[in-house]
Amino acid sequence: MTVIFGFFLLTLLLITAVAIVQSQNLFVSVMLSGMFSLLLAVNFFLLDAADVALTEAAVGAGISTVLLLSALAITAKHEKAPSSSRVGALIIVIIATLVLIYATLGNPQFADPNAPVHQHVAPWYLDKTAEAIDIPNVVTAVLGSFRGYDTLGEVFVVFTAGIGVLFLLGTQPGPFAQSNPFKLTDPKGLRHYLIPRVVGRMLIPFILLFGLYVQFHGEYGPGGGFQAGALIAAAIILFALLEGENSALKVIPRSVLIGLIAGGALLYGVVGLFGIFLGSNFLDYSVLSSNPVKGQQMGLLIIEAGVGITVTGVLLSIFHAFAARGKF
Amino acid sequence: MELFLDIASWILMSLGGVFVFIGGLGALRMPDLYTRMHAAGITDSIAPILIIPGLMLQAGLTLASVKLLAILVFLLLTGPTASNALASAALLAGNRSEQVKSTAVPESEE
Amino acid sequence: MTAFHSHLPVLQVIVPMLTAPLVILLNQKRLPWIVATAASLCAFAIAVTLAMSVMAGQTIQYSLGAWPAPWGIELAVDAFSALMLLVVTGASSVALLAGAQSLDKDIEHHRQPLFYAAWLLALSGLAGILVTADAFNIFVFMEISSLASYVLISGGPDKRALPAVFKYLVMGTIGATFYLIGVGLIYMMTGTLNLADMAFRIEDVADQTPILLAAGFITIGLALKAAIFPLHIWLPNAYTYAPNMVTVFLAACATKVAIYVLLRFDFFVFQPNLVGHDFQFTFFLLPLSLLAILVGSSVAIFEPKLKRLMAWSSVAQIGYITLGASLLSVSGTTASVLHIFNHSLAKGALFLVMACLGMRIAQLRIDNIAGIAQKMPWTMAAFVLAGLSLIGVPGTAGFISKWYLITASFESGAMGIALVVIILISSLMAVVYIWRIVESAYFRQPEEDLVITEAPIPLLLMTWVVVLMNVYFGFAPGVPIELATGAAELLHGQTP
Amino acid sequence: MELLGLYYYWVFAILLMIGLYAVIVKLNLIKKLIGLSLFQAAVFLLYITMGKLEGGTAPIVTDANANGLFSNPLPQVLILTAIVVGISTMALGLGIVIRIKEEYGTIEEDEIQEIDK
Repeated sequence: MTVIFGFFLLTLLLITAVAIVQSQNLFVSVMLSGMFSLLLAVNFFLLDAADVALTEAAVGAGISTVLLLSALAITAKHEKAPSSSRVGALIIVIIATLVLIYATLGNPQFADPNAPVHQHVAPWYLDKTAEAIDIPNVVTAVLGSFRGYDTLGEVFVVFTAGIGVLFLLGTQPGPFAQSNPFKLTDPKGLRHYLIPRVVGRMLIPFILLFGLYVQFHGEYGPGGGFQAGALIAAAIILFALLEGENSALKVIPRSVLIGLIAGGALLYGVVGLFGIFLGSNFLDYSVLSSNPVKGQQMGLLIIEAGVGITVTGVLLSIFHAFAARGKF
Repeated sequence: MELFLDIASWILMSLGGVFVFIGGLGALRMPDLYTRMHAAGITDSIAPILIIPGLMLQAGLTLASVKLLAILVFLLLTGPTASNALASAALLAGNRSEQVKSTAVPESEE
Repeated sequence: MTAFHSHLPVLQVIVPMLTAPLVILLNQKRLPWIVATAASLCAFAIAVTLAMSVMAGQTIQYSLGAWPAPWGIELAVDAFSALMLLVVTGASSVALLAGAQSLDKDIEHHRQPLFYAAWLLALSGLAGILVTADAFNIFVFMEISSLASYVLISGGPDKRALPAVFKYLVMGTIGATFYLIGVGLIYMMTGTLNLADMAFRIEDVADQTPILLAAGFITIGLALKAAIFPLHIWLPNAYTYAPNMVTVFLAACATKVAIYVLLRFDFFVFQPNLVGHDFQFTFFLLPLSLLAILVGSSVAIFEPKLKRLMAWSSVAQIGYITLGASLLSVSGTTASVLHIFNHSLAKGALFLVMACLGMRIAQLRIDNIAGIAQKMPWTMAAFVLAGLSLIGVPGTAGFISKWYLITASFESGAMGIALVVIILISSLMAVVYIWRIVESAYFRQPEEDLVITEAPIPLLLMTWVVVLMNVYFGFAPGVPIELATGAAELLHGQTP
Repeated sequence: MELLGLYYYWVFAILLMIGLYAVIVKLNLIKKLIGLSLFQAAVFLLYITMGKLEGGTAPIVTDANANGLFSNPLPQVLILTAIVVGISTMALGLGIVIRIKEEYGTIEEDEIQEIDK
């Protein structure tokens, strides 16, 4: 049953990918790539990667679709028809695909318990999590503690993207805002569209609640700071679409957003520095409390909060920066 | 009792599947945007009403059932809203149906 | 070793990194620059301390989160990374110290906090790549440094910076993703991400095809990032249209860090373990390096725009670096590592001169600087000295690495003579393109009366500091040679 | 099951090349970015596929399944990071595209080159 399901989903994935590349209408491409992400998320779920599936759904189908659509609203709706045929590139790509497929024949068998992947470091993580951190979700343990330095880097990648977009676009309306027929956010919001507005407002608190659940339940089930940040940002973006961007900025002004971006990243870093001050290594949370296991759990909780805060701030800033470019 | 629940849930889920199929067929074969949305609406509304209770019968009285119920409520709220938003957006963008050319189009909802 | 001392490898990365969020909160006029410069100087001091410890014979290791190595992430500083850290932090500090006025000119005041934050992130990303001993961690920090450098380049005053940076973004992302695929394939076959552990476990892998594939992916990916010919096409425009100071910083170190990762993977992980890996060097890297040297130099000869000319010359110089590595000998690799250091000095100085000129002239073209030596004598004198170092005239740093390269070529047998001839020809080409600028600046009459003055003092001062370093390391090359030899022996698996 | 495993790797290869094709051939800058995200998605699939274990479940160890088999958590952690890197690159890329549109009035690569001549 799983086999049939797997084949079916993978084939759908391929068909969607071809359709995304083929379509000349950029809106269609963007909507299809949202679908692609959802299909990919289902595939990840079949492969036992619940956390990754949640993230891919929140990021691929949610955030990246919103970002692409807001960019389309400012730039162009259609792709220009290709001027020349690209048979050469196609042939090269097909040959490269065949070479890749040939080379993957040497890969270890799928899901084989004796594959090297399952032998060396992975079992250690599974054992050590129960012993040293004592939380059910091993992914969170590896992400936050065993490889917490990577995650610190990840937070700073998001941070860089945030300040990059702010640096590029600032907060001013761009020159194309005037003539632009597609308004991303009406200054007055959707005040005159009764049904979406009522239902949307009803949903916002629940999305926020779910975001907080994902944030603080990350140690027990799939979830964590990044997914939660994406969800909370989605709720506020929804508010901005319904009530107008200015109302959203009244709730969380730009200065606060900058503070969120910097504060979350600093929070993570400072927790790491505490490891040094308390006589151990950077990012060692064990020393945060007299009981090392409690210390680890405390550290994870705080750094996940830091991740969530930064991600919320960055995603909202990017949204506002894009929206301000197309305003009026 | 066990058997009865199983049969009931399978009937519900199969019926739901049939509606999903009909909805998909309609979305492909109908002539214009509004009729297609009408067909797609079937997969949004009647299909989850059938499929999710079917799944709940399988899950029994557990936390999973509560979650399924929450999903059902969520789908029933958002599906029609999305259809409404889509239709009014299409209307405002000037997409008129072939059949309803004569119908007066509201100036704007503002 | 004191307790504080042992934390230096991680402080090297997190000092600039954690200063970045602080910088975006500052909006007084000069404060972002002051804080960023202080953080960069602090990083430079740490790099010097680390280099001194390494030269005293220590290998410095650090386990993050106190988790032991193959499970947690490990940092390791050896001779190679210590040398590169000096280059990266030094370039950043010099550019920041010199660049306050130049950056004020290019970047509006309200955008400066964001700009300096991005600068610090680029610095910490590059430093992070250099200190880490974990393959995936390299990817994360590579992305931090790349994203930050896209931001820096996009600050350029010319609108053409935007398409240039977009091309860089697309090619850089493809490169990083290729690298990620390679790491994934190796992880699949060995089950580890730690570089040393990887090198140790690859030997036991039964089927080598995925590893070969991984070697291909990693090499192509990093070659894209390092702008190794023919994957260099993003480089000339990105360097040309970036703000002048950003070019100083990135030209001195960004591509070199990618070369560092490439050398580390090729020599440390693949070379001892993969059958037939030598072919990759002899049949791909060597001819490509020669082509890079010749094509880069020839394009530079005919290029009218000054910064673009310098960028093409960088393509050629990257060719020298890979040429040394492709000789597959300790002396070749020493020459290669040494040239990374010396070329950073020479090219850093040249781009600093470009920044000096950029303060006074809007369009940096060869025709526009006619007769400028009368008005900006110090600037042009610095240019001449730095140019001599780039060409490789005895008494400058450039000579030392060319000398090592030629010696290494002679060692490699009959083919060596041909290599030496090509090196000499390309040095002559360098003479030509440096001469074109000198000729225009010194011997041509200005078209109209130039009402310009010498460049601002801090900028000129730092330019001369770097120029004098070129001369100093030409006469007293002890430290870089020691570190470079140490690095080469390390890469070839010989314990020094 | 074995065939399915091979199929996963094939889909990885094909997706990778579809993405690369879009990046190389398409002139529209937004389309290039979409291609880039397909390209990265292929890598996500590669990592997650290799972490799957026969009969395993998601690596969440509760009392109920304490002695069960779990899929490898490490590739999942790596891909979580990679997804975040992907969206960050996409956001920055879109920011640049918007600026290009404002400066050049187009987001087609050939037209931009024409203007720059």
